[in-house]
Amino acid sequence: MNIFKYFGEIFGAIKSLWAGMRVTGYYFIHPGQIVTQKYPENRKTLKMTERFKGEVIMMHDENNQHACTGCGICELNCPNGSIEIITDKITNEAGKSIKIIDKHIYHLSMCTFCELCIKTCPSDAIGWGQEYEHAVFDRHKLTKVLNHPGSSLRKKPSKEPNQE
Amino acid sequence: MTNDQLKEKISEWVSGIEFPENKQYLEVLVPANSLKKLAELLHNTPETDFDYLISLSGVDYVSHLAVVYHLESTSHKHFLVMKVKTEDRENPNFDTVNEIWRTAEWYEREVFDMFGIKFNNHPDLRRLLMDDDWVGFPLRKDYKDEIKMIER
Amino acid sequence: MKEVIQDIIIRNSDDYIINMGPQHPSTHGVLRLELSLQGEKVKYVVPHIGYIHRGIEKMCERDTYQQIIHLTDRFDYLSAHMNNEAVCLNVENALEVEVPERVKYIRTILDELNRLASHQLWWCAFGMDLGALTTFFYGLRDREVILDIFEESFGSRLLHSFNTPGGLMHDIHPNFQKRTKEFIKYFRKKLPEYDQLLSNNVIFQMRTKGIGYMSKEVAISYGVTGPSGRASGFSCDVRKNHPYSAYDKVDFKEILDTTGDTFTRYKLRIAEMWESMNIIEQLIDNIPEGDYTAKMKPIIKLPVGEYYQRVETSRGEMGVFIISDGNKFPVRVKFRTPNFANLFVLNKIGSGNKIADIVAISGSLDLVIPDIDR
Amino acid sequence: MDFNIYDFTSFTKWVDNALNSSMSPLLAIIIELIIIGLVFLLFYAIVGLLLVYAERKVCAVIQNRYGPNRVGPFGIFQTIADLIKLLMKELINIKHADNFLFNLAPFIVIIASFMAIAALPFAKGLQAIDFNIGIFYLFAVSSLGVIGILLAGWSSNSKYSLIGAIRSGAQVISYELSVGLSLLAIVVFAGTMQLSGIIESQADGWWIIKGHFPALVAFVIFLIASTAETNRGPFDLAEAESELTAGFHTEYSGIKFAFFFLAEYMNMFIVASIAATMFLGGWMPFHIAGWDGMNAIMDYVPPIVWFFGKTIFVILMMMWFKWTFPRLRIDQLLNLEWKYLLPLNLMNIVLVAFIVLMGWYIK
Repeated sequence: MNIFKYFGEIFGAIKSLWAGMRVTGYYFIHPGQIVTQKYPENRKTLKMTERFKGEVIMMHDENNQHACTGCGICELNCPNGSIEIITDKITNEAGKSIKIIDKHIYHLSMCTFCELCIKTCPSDAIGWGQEYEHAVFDRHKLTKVLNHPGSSLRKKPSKEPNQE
Repeated sequence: MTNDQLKEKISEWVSGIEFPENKQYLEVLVPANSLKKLAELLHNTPETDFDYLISLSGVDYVSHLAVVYHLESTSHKHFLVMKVKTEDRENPNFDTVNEIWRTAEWYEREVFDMFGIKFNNHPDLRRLLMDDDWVGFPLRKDYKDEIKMIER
Repeated sequence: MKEVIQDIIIRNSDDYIINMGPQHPSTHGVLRLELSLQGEKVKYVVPHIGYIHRGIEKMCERDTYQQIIHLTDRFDYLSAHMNNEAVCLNVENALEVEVPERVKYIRTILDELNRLASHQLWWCAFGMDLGALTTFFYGLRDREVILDIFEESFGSRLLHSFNTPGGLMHDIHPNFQKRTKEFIKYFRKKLPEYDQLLSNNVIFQMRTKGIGYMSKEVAISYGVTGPSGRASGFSCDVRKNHPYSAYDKVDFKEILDTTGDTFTRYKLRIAEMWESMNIIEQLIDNIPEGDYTAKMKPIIKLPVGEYYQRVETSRGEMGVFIISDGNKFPVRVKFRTPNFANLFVLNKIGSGNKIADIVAISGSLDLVIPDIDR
Repeated sequence: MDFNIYDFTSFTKWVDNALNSSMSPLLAIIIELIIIGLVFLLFYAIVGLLLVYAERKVCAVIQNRYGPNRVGPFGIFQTIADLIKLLMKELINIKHADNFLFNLAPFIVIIASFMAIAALPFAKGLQAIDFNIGIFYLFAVSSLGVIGILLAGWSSNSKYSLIGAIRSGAQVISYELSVGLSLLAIVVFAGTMQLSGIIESQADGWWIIKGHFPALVAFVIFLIASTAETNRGPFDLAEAESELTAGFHTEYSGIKFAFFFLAEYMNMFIVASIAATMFLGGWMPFHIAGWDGMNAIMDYVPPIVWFFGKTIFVILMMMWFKWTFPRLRIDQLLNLEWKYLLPLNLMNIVLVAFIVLMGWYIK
């Protein structure tokens, strides 16, 4: 074996090792480069983006009214069966029997966040919530009823008077 | 080679070949007994040179079971869909092509696992994805599992 | 007559067998490798798969085409966007729908961003397989920037079912272009560090050079695609050979090498990261205005027939084979996933090496186990 | 009592006299042994805990992380919490394992590292026993631990453990040579094997400066070889995490695992302090012959600070190695030793002998 090649190899090796050590050494003496976030402490400042898929929620306005008509399209479109809609029949003031939702049940544990329910909802009643802390001790708590108790269907702004 | 030339070539080699209609690619329906012969010829002839088996899938058409081979030539860049089918649901079997395209070994094991199609002369025909003691062939249309499958 | 490539495993009762996995730090998931040892030397490797088999192909038979999309995320979770795209392109081609140009551009950019993120995670995991634990954190640090961009536009970081037959779920976020450009600028500075830390390191080169040699014939015969196949000289880049989306509008080169050892597979992926950044830079400023989705019927029914579509994911060629009988549910959906074929070659290129090399080789094949088991 | 932070000789003499004057010499010796044993036990535990904490913090900063920061300010009680956790964990007994050897192995490992502390000179006069072959003793004792590792691997009836243990055996046996030969260079320079003598010989400058090139080569080789001997850093093949899950201690749990863990860090401390003693002058302050003013300033810093400062420097070097480099393969590890380190070392010894003969080192 060529003696120069032998020592050349050793010096080449030391040089390449030193290049690696420079990288790690640089970060060692620059603690300002730390990118970790301290999670529970920064909870107040932690803002999710507006499109963040935390969970499916039903939007309610200040009168505790929602837009869900109970048509069941979201239930049909859900690939995992994580939405169940229980409807009820009531008679309204005009004496007509109409269908309203009783419970919009959402199984968070089965949801894969594919967004098909929200995308296909004809009345834009459901949307994404920003909640990201979903851990619970009991899995039954992951089954949620989306319509708030006592809520009712929002009346559509009627278009008939304008037409007439 | 263009599709027409391929058609001509293939029908020269093997008799009883059908060319079903396919919008995208040239499709060949091979009789089961000449599958191996055609596969070898396709792979070894320099003009065709189908050296790359992209995918091998089993299909249950209810009326019959089939195996679909998607082939491509890395040198000529032409594409061929080779299909072989059997109506025997109890004991379907075809010749293996794993010596021609090595990647077929696992694909054939998967097809055996899912459809129960046996491949003659396969070196290691065991279940691949399911447990060894699994009963039934899950991807067949007549497979029923009341507990694990949700019907829609 | 071409030469016959064979690797025959002969089992003896007195083999010294160790099982690597299903729970093992270096198999990146639930893969079991049955290794037969002779001292430190490995006589043969038998991979056992199926530990995370979820029957997605069966599930697809009861799903509509829109519903299939979210299942494809779960194969190769690191190239979720490409998997989605494979199904979408297949459905669009079958229906002969013309997708808006804007969608094509955005899809291409997202493909490449996803490829970058995937290669970064592969880089950190590969370093960790070889014992350089620091690489893991550097890779994840840079990947986080991409994931933040994804989160802003898609709402999720990893499994974003952002594609839908005909287009996209939403338009991209207004900040998307700006942040992507910032990321490219940032990552162009950080990528040379990867080389200094790992690629040029003499120990790393000793560990990977000349290990796990795969010839071009073996790569083709075993169907090894993606960077692993291209490192052996198998020109299998679907982006170049069968361009889809906006790949025919960008100028990029398919990176090929013929050495075919573990180090080449490594180098090729690093080179692909540079190339991906080039592609993104060409497209990011030229996204045309327009709709983010084509007009589609709410219930998609494919015409009767059989359709096959290939895309290039970060690990190789992904194929979707759909058989339709005109109904809203497909008769059969077969996914040709790249890692399935890539894993099978492990015995061929791995046997005869040391245990530590098996870890290096399987790391260089960049295996994602859910992609194998489907 | 005459307590002096710069010289512990009078303090230890005073303790000895006080004990001897109040009881029989035999009893005094026994009590002295017990005191030293307890002090070292405490020292061992504290150093072990601090090193675990230091390693976690150092690697965290290298990796752009914070590291432990939950238990106590800056997470300083993290290792104590870990220790409590390990103490309370179940000791799992392995079926078909050789139970006696399985339980014995962690003790051998920990005793081997414990014995080495006895000869370490922490400061002037602060040394439990000053052998006239001190360096030989340290070298011999620090390599005993491999017996424990071999036993652990063999007795746990696990294939991963066995492979790890055999690797460790091959590794330690070959790297012993390099450690010994690189220390020999300093022994040749100093002309004595007594640790106090070696330190005294560095009163006018440390050997790494006085011995210039060959001493530097010996230092680098010692760093590499001792990292390998302690199964650390790029040489942690015995517990190669990504290959053998945890190597020889795969099957251990609870306090028995903690023993291995503690012994690993203690071994690191011991080799670092040997390096500090032999190459960097031990507790001897930084002196340059002739520069009396500066030497006097340096003397103001207590020797014990010098000793720990140098040791921590070497430990930091070893941590830096570990968190930068990928792991070697077993054959490359042996190649490195037999093809590179050993020939270089032998050449270096010849060079040292020549330099000492001609008196070409810096006086």
